[in-house]
Amino acid sequence: MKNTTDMIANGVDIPSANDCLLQIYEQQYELEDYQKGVPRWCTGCGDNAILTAVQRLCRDEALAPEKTVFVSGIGCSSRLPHYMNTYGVHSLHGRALPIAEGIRLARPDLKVFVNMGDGDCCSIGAAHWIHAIRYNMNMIAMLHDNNIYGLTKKQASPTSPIGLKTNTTPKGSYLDALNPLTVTLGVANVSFVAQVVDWIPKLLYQTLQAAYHHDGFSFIRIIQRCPEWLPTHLDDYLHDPQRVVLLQHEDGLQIDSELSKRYMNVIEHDPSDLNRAREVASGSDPIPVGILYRNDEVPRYEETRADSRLRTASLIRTGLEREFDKFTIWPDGHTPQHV
Amino acid sequence: MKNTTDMIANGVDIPSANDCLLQIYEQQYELEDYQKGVPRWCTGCGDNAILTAVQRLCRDEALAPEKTVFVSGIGCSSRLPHYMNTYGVHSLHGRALPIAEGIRLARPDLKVFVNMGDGDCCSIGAAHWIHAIRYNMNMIAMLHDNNIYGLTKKQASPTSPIGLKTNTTPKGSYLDALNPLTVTLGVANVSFVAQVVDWIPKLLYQTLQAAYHHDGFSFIRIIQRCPEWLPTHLDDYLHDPQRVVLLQHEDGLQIDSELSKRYMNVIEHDPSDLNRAREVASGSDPIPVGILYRNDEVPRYEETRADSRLRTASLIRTGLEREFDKFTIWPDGHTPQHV
Amino acid sequence: MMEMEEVVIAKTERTNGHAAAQKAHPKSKVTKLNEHIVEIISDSGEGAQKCGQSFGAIVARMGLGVWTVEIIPAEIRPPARSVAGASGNKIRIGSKRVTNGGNETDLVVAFNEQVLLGRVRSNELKPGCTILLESMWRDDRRVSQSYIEAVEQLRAAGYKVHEIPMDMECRKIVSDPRKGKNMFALGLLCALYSLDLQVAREQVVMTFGKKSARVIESNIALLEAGYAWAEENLDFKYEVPSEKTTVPQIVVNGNTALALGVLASGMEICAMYPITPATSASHYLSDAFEEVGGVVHQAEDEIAACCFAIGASYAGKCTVTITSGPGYSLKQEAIGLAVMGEIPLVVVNVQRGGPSTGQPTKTEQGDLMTTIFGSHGDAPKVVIAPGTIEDCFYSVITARKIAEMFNMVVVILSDANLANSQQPFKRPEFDEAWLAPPIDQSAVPTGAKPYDWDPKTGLARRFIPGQLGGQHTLTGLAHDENSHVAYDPEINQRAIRARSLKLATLQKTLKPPPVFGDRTGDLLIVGWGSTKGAIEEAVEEMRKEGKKVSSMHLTFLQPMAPGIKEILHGFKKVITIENNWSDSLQDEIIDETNRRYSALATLLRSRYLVDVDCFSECRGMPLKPNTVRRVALEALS
Amino acid sequence: MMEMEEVVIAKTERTNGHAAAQKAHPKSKVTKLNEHIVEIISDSGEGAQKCGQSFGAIVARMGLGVWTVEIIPAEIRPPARSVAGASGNKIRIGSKRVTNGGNETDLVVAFNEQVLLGRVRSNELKPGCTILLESMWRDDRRVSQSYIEAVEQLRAAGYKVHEIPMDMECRKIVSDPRKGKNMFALGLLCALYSLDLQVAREQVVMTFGKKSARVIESNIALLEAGYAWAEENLDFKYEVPSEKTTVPQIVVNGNTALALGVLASGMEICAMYPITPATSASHYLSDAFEEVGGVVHQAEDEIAACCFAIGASYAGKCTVTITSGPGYSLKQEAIGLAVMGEIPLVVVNVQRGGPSTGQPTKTEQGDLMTTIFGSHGDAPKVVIAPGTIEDCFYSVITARKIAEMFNMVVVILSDANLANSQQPFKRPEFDEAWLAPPIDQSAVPTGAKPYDWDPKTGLARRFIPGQLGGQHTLTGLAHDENSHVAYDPEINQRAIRARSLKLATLQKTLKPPPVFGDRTGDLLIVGWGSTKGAIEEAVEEMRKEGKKVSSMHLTFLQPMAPGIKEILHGFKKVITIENNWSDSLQDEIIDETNRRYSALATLLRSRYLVDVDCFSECRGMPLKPNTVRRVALEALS
Ligand SMILES: Cc1ncc(C[n+]2csc(CCOP(=O)(O)OP(=O)(O)O)c2C)c(N)n1
Ligand SMILES: Cc1ncc(C[n+]2csc(CCOP(=O)(O)OP(=O)(O)O)c2C)c(N)n1
Ligand code: SF4
Ligand code: SF4
Ligand SMILES: [Mg+2]
Ligand SMILES: [Mg+2]
Repeated sequence: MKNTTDMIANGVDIPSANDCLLQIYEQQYELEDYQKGVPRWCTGCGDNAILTAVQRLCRDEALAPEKTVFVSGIGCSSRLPHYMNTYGVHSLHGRALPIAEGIRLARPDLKVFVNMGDGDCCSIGAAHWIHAIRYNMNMIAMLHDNNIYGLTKKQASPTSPIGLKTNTTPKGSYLDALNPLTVTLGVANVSFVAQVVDWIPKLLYQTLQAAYHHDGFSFIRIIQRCPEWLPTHLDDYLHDPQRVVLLQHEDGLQIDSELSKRYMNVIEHDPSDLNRAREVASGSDPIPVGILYRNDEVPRYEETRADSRLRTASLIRTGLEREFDKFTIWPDGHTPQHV
Repeated sequence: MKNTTDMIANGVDIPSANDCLLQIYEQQYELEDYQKGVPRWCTGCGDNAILTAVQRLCRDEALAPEKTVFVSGIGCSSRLPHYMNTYGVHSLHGRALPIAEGIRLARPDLKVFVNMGDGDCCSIGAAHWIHAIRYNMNMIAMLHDNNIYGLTKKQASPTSPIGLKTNTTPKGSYLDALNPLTVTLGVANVSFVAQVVDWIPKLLYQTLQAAYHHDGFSFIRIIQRCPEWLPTHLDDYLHDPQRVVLLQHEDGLQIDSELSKRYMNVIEHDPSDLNRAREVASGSDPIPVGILYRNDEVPRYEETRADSRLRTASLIRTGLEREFDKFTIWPDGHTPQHV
Repeated sequence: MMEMEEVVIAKTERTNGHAAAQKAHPKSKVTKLNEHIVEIISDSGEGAQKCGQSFGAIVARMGLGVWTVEIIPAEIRPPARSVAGASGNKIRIGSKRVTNGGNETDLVVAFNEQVLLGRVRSNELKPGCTILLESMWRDDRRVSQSYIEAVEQLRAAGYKVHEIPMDMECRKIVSDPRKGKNMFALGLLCALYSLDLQVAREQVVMTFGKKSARVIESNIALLEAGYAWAEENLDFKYEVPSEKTTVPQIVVNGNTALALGVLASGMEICAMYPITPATSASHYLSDAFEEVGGVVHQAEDEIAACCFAIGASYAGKCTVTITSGPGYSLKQEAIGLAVMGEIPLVVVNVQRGGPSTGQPTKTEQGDLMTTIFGSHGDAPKVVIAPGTIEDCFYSVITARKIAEMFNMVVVILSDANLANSQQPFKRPEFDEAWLAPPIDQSAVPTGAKPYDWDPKTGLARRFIPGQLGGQHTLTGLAHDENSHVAYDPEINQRAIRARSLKLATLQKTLKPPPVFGDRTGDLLIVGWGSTKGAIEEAVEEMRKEGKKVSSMHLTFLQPMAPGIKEILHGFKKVITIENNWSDSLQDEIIDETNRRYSALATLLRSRYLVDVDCFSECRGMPLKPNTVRRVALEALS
Repeated sequence: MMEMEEVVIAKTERTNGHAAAQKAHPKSKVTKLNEHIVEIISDSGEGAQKCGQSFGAIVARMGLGVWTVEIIPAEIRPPARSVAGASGNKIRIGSKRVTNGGNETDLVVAFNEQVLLGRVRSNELKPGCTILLESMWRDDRRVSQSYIEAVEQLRAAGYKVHEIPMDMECRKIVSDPRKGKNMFALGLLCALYSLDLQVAREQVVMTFGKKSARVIESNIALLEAGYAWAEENLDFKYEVPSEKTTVPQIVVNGNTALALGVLASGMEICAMYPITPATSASHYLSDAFEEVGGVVHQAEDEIAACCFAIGASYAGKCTVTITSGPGYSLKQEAIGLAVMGEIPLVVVNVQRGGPSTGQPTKTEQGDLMTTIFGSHGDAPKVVIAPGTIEDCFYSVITARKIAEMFNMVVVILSDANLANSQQPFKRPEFDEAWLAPPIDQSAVPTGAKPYDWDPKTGLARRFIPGQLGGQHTLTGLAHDENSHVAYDPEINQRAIRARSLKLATLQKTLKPPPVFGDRTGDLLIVGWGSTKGAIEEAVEEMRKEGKKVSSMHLTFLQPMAPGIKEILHGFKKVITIENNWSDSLQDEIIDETNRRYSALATLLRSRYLVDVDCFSECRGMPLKPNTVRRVALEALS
């Protein structure tokens, strides 16, 4: 390994990113290959379940840790990349998505995951969220929705239910909760929308897997427990399997018998039906769980903008000389033939 | 009139804003009372039609010019407040809504109008847009949607149709257009959504009037011509009355016979039906025109947060002393009785 | 991160500790002290914070001087018993007024040996410091070895370790001692420092004021048990004699003081977005503000919060927006609009460690330059920095007044040190003059212009919606006296000039800053903001030793008061001491052509052309008087 | 606002102007000149811009020195024939290299008298200036009176007014002369300045290169008609002898030069959000970049653009983001992340008039301080400012290189003056060393750390996704060598130090700035950025007159090159001249205790403790050599 300064000084003869795309590995990974450090979330925090599911996915899909990037904003949930032994960017509050987009456009050889909190994604980051759906770049965006600002100690978030007592709303929050699903489903180019809950790990995993195999921007809202600030908030849902409704479809999730034994509230939902998806998404009790919408046909921005040519020095030189020609004054004052 | 410095130095005995709420005027206004300067938009620019409609509305509703505020961002459309002889804030690109909200919360006695461009509202201002819908404060928000960045000379906007050649997309824009209506209809607390086109002044006026009488956040997307950069862009719609569909309902707009003679494409649409509204909103050809959704029951944030008490010095003193008491150490070290 | 004891104490079963004996240890010897620094540390969630704060309040009630500093763990959710996980409070008490957190700690109560080791390693404990250590770990097989080793090490290093069976004693009263130990520890401390148990009881009642009677009783029982245990088992005691004050005082931290200032200034709206360490001010305000008809608006982001505040201010109600570094950076564009439109606006920046997300819970004074020079183009704003908790309160009242008199943006630069420290100060006496004037709704005389810039002072009037005849459109574009968009070179020049002159006009009303010590001498230390107490304490001490050192503390950073140049010229050497970055000439690569000076030094050098040196650090910790002393002595030598 | 002539010319019917005669006016007398300033102005949309640019290009092709400046109307859509509506170009031509727009205008072609009056009133025309005025208004009943009055006034004031029936003459060729007049005017000018008609024809072909043959033919006919008319009807002519260059040159404005620099630097991605006056760089890039596999990404806002760029840079492809003041303010927080994470990033700020929305189309140098001090906490970045159009090109290549060598943010401060001015410079010879190195994808040796800060230089390596074993999570939080979040006071101190030292390390590689003139003397003028040409021209002139004046122009604003102090000390007086705000001591209320100095003066005073004075203005216009001269002579007296 040479460091950059050396590289610039002495030149390099290592393969370029483009070349790397051609190297096909067949490697097996263990769970430990993706683990790093000891998560510092509170006991019982739903973020732990999400981390586990994500690590399993990486292992099962044999993602090369050095070719995988987790991008997050700021919040409890955004600590996730620190616990992955992959590359990661723990960025700025609300800005995970544009950073992930930059990475993806520059390096389509990398797998990109995004972890955001509900404040992160739906409040300060809302503009980027809307536009990320539009760009439809191939990445998996997880909204860790605990209905609260965790890291900053219990302020209302856009998804907090009305009346929730928090430190900025001591008499109860003032507004009806935003539904991230219906917003997402209203945006052009939406291509994959799902909802899961942290306490059904199997479905969480299955959904992540489906998202991974979807070619485009996969948005998953994960309803996540925050025992620290809202210890009983989701108890009713947690304890009553009737208060989730599983969405099943041959093009969506398949609910296995083990699950359907406990969660008997299962409906058929065709993920290609946008209008129906919006209706289903509008319900919040029971919580719809599964894939609400999927459309594999939406073009991916990084592909639309891709250029297959290798950016060699000669390509650039040629282009540059051509541009120079447009503006050149030759010593004799006349325009040369080739313009 | 005293200036602020005098006021602070010498005190004032003018009525407070709260008192002013009690003064009821019965005054008549002329169109000229709302006009100021010569609009500097290009000939044929749809912004002119919007200005005219707004001025008519003010006159017909007899809005006191000094009690009316037009707030805008930055863009051609955002010049509108300069042509109104009311108060106005021509603010920052994308930030008209939070500024309008601050005005409205501080002064519920003022009528607040907001004018935004499609870049202004749907691109840089998208987060504020989403949240303004949630706050549902009583104001009329007009999206001047010309599908382009006008002021900065023809760059793609989020609502530009795919393939549109602009200065940043010389080979055609890359993404499907964002539909501001379906996004709006996906947000919690949405209470009034309408769409109009600048070339049917009567409907434009009727819709503005309905928005004015709606108690809450009224979002109107106005499809607006920009002859400067997109001279033929809307011609097909303009010349073929079949390519707009008017939404009529007893709780929405009533289409008069004159209009329905030219625009024969009229359907019944019940503005209280959210699911249907989303479906109708999804269509773009023919352009649905009229009130897509209305719900008068959604609480207004400024009312939720209002306090009817006069903020007298004694109210503040009492509150402050009460707070001080909580933290006070009396000279003898003991807590006095009244804590 | 959490304060769980409240919840859990509700589950307490035994509340019969009331009868706890109060007989003194027969042999206990009482040491009289002028001051002492006490620390109580635990894992996060064990309530050391609440114990420390209560201790501070009791001490203050007894008429002592006090300054409490929060010890915040390095991680959000540090594992239990970890070296980096110490959470708690440092309480400096003294016979006289205490102005800062002081140097190293004299006595520490620790709930486990690991958090203690953390403090030892970061040199936070005085050599020979007294340690009261929870002894339960001795019997816990999994950790006993490390516990025993630690105790031995500490003793070998000269620390006086007293092992205390807190867990065991608490079990006599509550089922889960982890959640009651803090009140037991409070009892220990009250006994050790010879405090009045009745005052302590009253404080516990206040602390748990909103809880059920059972919770309160159980906590009082724990307090009493701790008190009794110390009386019976410890053979030493301290007494810090108090000079009883005759005036009522309030004890709050800097953020609460700021929030009280918002209340007292008559402002009605605070628009904010949560961010550490500023948020606690909004938390408190959310509770208290509505009582007087105020509104805390949590916006969708900082930009919206700032714009919301601008909107409300434009509409006639000068508004405050509270944030910290990252939020402050985001507000730059909006602040520029307020400057351009001459909208009064109060912005509070409770500084934290930077750059970027930096050290959210730690203190720093890193935002001075960006506050003065932030926002593109010429955007003059007033910048003031409170130096004490009391200043935090009054600074808001002053800021609102300046904002409205000059139609300017006023930025208050507080920091995590002030935000999280408590200090008593004289209970303010309410004055109606603090309040904002009512909104002017009188008609505007014909021909009057919204920006009638005074050619000498730059001041202009302002029309508020509702004023008949005052209609105009505020714009961030260059504009003329009528607020009409104008690109005329002369108009632009005239308007920029007016906005700039307002700073000079304000400057003319300021008094030269006081000098702490003589007005001439060998060394002048210049500071600003939260370092005031530490600097002045060190200076006082050195002066007592005959050193010709003085200090000057600036409240107004922009504009700077007149008379400073003369003061600087009175000293052979001038140095600023700040909690921010400056390159050190000790570094091989640094010389005077490339050294980056700290913020205030840069400003003073530029304005007064005096060779102001600087010492600064970015250690995330409040400046210690010892550090000031060391730097000053070096500078003198 | 629009350039409609292209569209409309397509409707032209007669294209048979080809045969336009080319016989010279019998009596025409030829004046030889060293330089001349020509202006062509019209209502917005009449194509004066295109005429001026073409004239500039032809002049350059003839081997003359040239500098063109855009005249941009004050309003988006000014009404026709309005005093504030002048749109067009000012073209300064000279025998030698021309480095700036110069002083007042010598000859003007005006399409109506109102736009002309606007220029007269703002003192932009030289006394006695020659005017070629469209005469059609004389016969237009609605306006003839004001036209006639204006002409009389102008003549009375000593201007040499030539009335020219442009409309009438154009009608002989096209049906709507409003859209062809600009090429007729071009013909006039070519004749007047004795330029080669064939070269002019070639230029017209290039200008309308993408249009149909008919359009091109019609425009050539108009050109020739104008040429012929002048030859036949005007009795004066100029000749500016050229010193033919032997090397090929390119003629572009500063924004195109920047964009070409992006291409040449090998960068692949430009992430931007439209904003005047920066956008035209992205427009050009959108066209040209894709040809070499580059992408211009228009993000949803400036914050997203900056973050997108950071993401791409993090992933190994150093990216540029281009903006202007308001966008730059919005990017502050994101820039802080790049600084903290040590991500190479090139930020271009094409400055415009501020503060707030300010004067979007006008030039200013108001963002220097916010560029250096923007973003909360200590966020050191490199700041460079091109002084010429050529610099604009090379600055991007340099910036990318520094960004990647030092893992730093490099900000390029251009401005509207450079952005909209054209000047020929030597056609660059492509060098592969300009390009970014390929992305390092080699495995990382075990134990290597992502931030292995060199204790002396602060430099660290950087791992790029794809490098086996280099996995780490970049964070904006304080972090250690492993990029692990760390709140340890020592680590924070160490990391901040490393990031700061990189500036000193870079500084050590810089050469002292050249002095223009002698290294000692009575007065040194210091400048930066786009004012270079004007300052040096004035200095050269004064030196010829024997004045002991020199100037120094800084390209590196942060870090500042070594050797500056010695240079400053060589002069009795030092003054900066800048296009930004400073209070004037002439103002009654301003004194040395409250004067706000301009940006560079503040920086120089602070670092070098030299009593640097400043002159600055915010008039939205490029600095004139005359202004420099006046200020310098005052300073000398
Ligand atoms: C610009 C900025 N504003 C505010 C903050 C403070 N902040 C950090 S995390 C957070 C919100 C956390 O809530 P959420 O996004 O829901 O994540 P969670 O902690 O619940 O996972 C806030 C407001 C910040 N770091 N940066
Ligand atoms: C922060 C900021 N970014 C960018 C700009 C430049 N800008 C001005 S208006 C505009 C967009 C105009 O388009 P739109 O909002 O659709 O309004 P229109 O002009 O079409 O009415 C942009 C990008 C700005 N003024 N401020
Ligand atoms: S505060 Fe809530 S979200 Fe954060 S780690 Fe704890 S449980 Fe999880
Ligand atoms: S550019 Fe377009 S939107 Fe702007 S004023 Fe002209 S026509 Fe209207
Ligand atoms: Mg959350
Ligand atoms: Mg638009």
